[in-house]
Amino acid sequence: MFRKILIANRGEIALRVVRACREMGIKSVAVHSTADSDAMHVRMADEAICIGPAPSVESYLSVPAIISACEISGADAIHPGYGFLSENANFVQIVEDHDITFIGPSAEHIRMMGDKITAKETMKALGVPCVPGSDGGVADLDAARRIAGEIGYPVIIKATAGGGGRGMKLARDAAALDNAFRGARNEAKAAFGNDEVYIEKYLDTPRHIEIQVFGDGRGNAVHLGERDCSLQRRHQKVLEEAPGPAIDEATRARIGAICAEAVAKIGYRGAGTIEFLYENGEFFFIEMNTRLQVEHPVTEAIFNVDLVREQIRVAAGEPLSFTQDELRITGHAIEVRINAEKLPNFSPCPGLVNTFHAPGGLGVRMDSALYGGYRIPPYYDSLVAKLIVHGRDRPEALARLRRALGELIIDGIDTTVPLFFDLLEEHDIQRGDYTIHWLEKFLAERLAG
Amino acid sequence: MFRKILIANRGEIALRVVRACREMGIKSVAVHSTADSDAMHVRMADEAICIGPAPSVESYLSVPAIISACEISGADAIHPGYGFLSENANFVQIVEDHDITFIGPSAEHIRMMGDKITAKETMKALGVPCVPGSDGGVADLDAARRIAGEIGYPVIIKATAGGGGRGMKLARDAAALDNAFRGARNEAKAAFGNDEVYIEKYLDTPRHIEIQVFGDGRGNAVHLGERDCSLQRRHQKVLEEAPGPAIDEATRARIGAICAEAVAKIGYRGAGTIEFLYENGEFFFIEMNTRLQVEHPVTEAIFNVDLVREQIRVAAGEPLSFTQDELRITGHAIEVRINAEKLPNFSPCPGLVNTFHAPGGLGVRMDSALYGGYRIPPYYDSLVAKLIVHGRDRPEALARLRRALGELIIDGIDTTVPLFFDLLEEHDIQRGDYTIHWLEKFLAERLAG
Amino acid sequence: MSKDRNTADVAFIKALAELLEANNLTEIEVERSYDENDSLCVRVSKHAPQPVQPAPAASALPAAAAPAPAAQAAVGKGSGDDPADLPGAVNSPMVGTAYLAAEPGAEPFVKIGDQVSVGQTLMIIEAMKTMNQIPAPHAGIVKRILVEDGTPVEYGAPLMIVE
Amino acid sequence: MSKDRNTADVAFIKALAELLEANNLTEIEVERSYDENDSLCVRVSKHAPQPVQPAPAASALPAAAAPAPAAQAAVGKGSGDDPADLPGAVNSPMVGTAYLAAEPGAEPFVKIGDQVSVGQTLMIIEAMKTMNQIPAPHAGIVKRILVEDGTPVEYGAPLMIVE
Repeated sequence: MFRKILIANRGEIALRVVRACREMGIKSVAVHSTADSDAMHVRMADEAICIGPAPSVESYLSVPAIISACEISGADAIHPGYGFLSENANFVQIVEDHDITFIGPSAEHIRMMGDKITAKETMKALGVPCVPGSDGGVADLDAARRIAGEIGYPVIIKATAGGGGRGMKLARDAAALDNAFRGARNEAKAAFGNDEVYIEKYLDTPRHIEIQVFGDGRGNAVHLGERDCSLQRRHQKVLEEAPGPAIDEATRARIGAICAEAVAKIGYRGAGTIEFLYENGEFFFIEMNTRLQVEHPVTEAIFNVDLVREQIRVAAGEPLSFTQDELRITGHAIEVRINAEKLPNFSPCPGLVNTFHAPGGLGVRMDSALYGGYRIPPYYDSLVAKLIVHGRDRPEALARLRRALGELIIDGIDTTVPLFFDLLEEHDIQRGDYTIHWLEKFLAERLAG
Repeated sequence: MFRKILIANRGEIALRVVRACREMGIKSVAVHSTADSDAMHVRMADEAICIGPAPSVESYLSVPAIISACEISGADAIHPGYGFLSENANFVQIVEDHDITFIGPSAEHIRMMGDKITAKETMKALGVPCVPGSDGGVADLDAARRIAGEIGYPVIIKATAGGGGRGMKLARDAAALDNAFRGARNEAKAAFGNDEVYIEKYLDTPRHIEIQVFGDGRGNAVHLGERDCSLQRRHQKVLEEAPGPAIDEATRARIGAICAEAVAKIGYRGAGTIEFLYENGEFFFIEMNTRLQVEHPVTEAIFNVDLVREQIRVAAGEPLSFTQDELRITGHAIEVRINAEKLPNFSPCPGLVNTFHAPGGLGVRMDSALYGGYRIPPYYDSLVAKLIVHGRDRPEALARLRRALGELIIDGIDTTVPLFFDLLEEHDIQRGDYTIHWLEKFLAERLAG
Repeated sequence: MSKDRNTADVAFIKALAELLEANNLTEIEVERSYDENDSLCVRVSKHAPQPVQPAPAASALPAAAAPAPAAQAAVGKGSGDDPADLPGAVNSPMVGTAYLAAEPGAEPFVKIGDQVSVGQTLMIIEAMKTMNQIPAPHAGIVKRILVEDGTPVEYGAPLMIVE
Repeated sequence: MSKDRNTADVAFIKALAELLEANNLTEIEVERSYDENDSLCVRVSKHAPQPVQPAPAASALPAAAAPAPAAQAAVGKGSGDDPADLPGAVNSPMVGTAYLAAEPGAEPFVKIGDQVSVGQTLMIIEAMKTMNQIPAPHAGIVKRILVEDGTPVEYGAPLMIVE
């Protein structure tokens, strides 16, 4: 096992890793920018090293600074957390070249999943369901008709060279296809000088469902069910839960097994998340995240496992500490992301936290690097706390969430807490009836009203 | 279901009940003495009523004040917490005479278990194993020999009229019986003017094992396994855990079934705890507590149930929300009682808490009525926080306990936290190898050393 | 002359400041009379950047916690400057329901402006179906009656001002 | 006359303000009677630049949390009055290992008392197997060398004082 782990991150996730290290008897090294000298992860770690000035690019994203910090502290492994360098294959390569263990998958797997096209091709070959489409340019209207008929309406026609919504047309049925196809080509030609288009199945009201997987790097892997992360604003997850309200046991077992087999086959090592759009009982692969997710605690809650401990064990060459059979779901868990942002516009709101009081009692977990008297620096992202509740069932978890939010005190700055009180009043949320469009629509209506 | 519950208690347990009420959508009424105007339970409850001056006997123990508070607030039920009036049968009778529901068992059952002799006779008749003995005075040495032979050595001979250790003699074997019997009679005669003595089996190195039971008041009951509460100082529990390190699944199932059947047979309602001494695989009944225990959270952790919610449900006439089959143990939980006491003498240490920072992260629960700036009044007991950790197994729970204790900040007063760091260093604690005498011996040795 | 004095004073105060610093004090206060019309008072202080728990803590908690104020008000205890602290206040010795007259419709025990003697019944507080007479703890004039007939009162709540 | 006094008073208050600053005080209060109809009351105070973290919290947190100070010290950053803030300080532009000479056993780049010119190499910091020359940011005399040969330095850690 490692003697000392350097944590190449900050905030609550750095603290999360420090906690796991503590419990495993491994020394931890915090790195930090000059803006984070007073940060909780710095205070809690066994050692702390200032690696650069406030801007991330010169500190938390600086590969030389982090490798140097590793060398001078004598750390034998690096935990990257999420974000920053966690999915940077070049960084992983450099880490390994310095004979330091990277706590995560191989550079090769990170690279593979970092490229959207390679990722999709790999997953498709591994039997993971992907969004059906033309697999490349569609020559003419006849081909378009044939392909659309095969994959089923609605379909979307997109410019191969495109982006930003230009050269993109929706066809809800065969009657609409001709116009959509011609329109997309014309727009593509005008916008990109290239009229090649491709066709994909269009999903109207999907959910964002992701499967947590774990591989030992030697061909064994398990899945830990799904998380429903459909509640998003501008592609940022806001509230996540597990199990997914729309997923039953058979569905979970089926897609879980596909995902576990896929990552086993490629010899994947460590934690990973395979993200899907889910509609009408079907899963469509979006991407794979080759790291710990922000929302991993909901999975930890319902399976009573420590995913960071497991990451560290597997990186040190130990086998998985659980088999698929031992992984049983108990109850329901919900996480809310509390950001230092002012509603209704979610404008960042750094500053001094006068008082911080965490909620307590049964089924409440708080992951936060806040403390009373801490000044949130303006340089980094606005996530300041994750509140995770666990109950026997979904209604109990929702009631507990409301109760815990009522106890939480973050005084001095604005946070997104009021949003969650509002969400808890919504019938759709209470019934778990939402898609990836629900939150944006809700927020737009509230702004309009 | 109740509309409004009055909580006839203070401190962390009052807060515990407020939290359950919140999650169930029931209004809560805090009562408090003048010394507790700023207490957390007062701040958190929906309503608060001052019922008397600082001394408990004129406030938290004042039946008229509490009944009046119930009447003026319109509460339809009273939760007594633990301690104070929670096991006062007369109070329960008065509450019910005022058409208020007492959240707990009937006055009759409280009275039955409140009297040690009746309790033992009842339990014996219900098939619960008790300390074997002579069941009354032993006429002469021959009778003493016969009885001691039946129950097995060592035995202890006690004055029927006795108390305080006088007229009490231990006989480790048959050879020692004659002297012990005569000595006990002589001492009894001299001390109490009555030489009648009785004989009981003597337990050298027992553990304190208690079984959590729950009845619906209509003849159904379940058990929720055991807690090992052997670590005690002056009969005050200091650290509790579940499952018990010395109890295996078969033993749990056997004693649990006996306890559940016993309380089912008498139609017991609500939460109860049957306390045993446990030695060499045998259980010996001590007493039954007809209320929630301080250490109930360890049971909540491993069964993922909310015992206070269950108490409220059952008191409102609802059935138990779980069957015996549904109650499955997940992992291991430990609670430590953090008292405002100065080591090594455990002298009470009330005062101003400048900073309070609760530990967070996976598997950590904090039940505490502390907050930064709170002044602990000197009038009540010194328990100020309960830290409960839950892990996949006992080693993980122990590691998590150490980690969480390291994060906890209660600045301004002395607490018993350092004791727990010391305990965690002990091999016996690490291996779960301790009896009811272990802690006293450990403390005596440390004071001597 | 004033100039000279100023210089002397500054030197004196400087000495005090250095004393403060050298001895790790937080405050020195001096009153000095040089003669009848010539005196000097100086306070030199240096605060550790600590003492106080920031006020927001105290105020933040109840605000974020519970809608207690309404409930508090309902049981007859006003906020603000507490009449219970006024001289002449008669505070409730128990929690219960206050009655200003012996029975509904009857004359109240006392009215504002009444002269009352020690031990005279001011009102009744019902607790657990028992009517408890509240006697005047001291003689005086009834200046204010702070509870309404039939309303609940907490322990220690101010009932009347008798001065 | 009033003009004169004003001038004198302003000078007096200015002196107090300077005293406050020089002695790190937070407050000076003076009442001065020059004669019966001539008196002056002054209070000069200076509050911490921001609503400071209450000291108990600040001190309680690291104490309860982690034995970080040792680690901090090990990577070459002293506590107390920080040399990094001194005029003439040369602070480390990166995290790495400091070397005072080009190779083991060689003469150090500079010694205490040396006159250095802008751009002259003061030491080397190794980061990721790369030797980075640290140039003097300004000319002057090397007053102090704050790191030992072969020891780790953090970003921003003071390396030398060149004045």
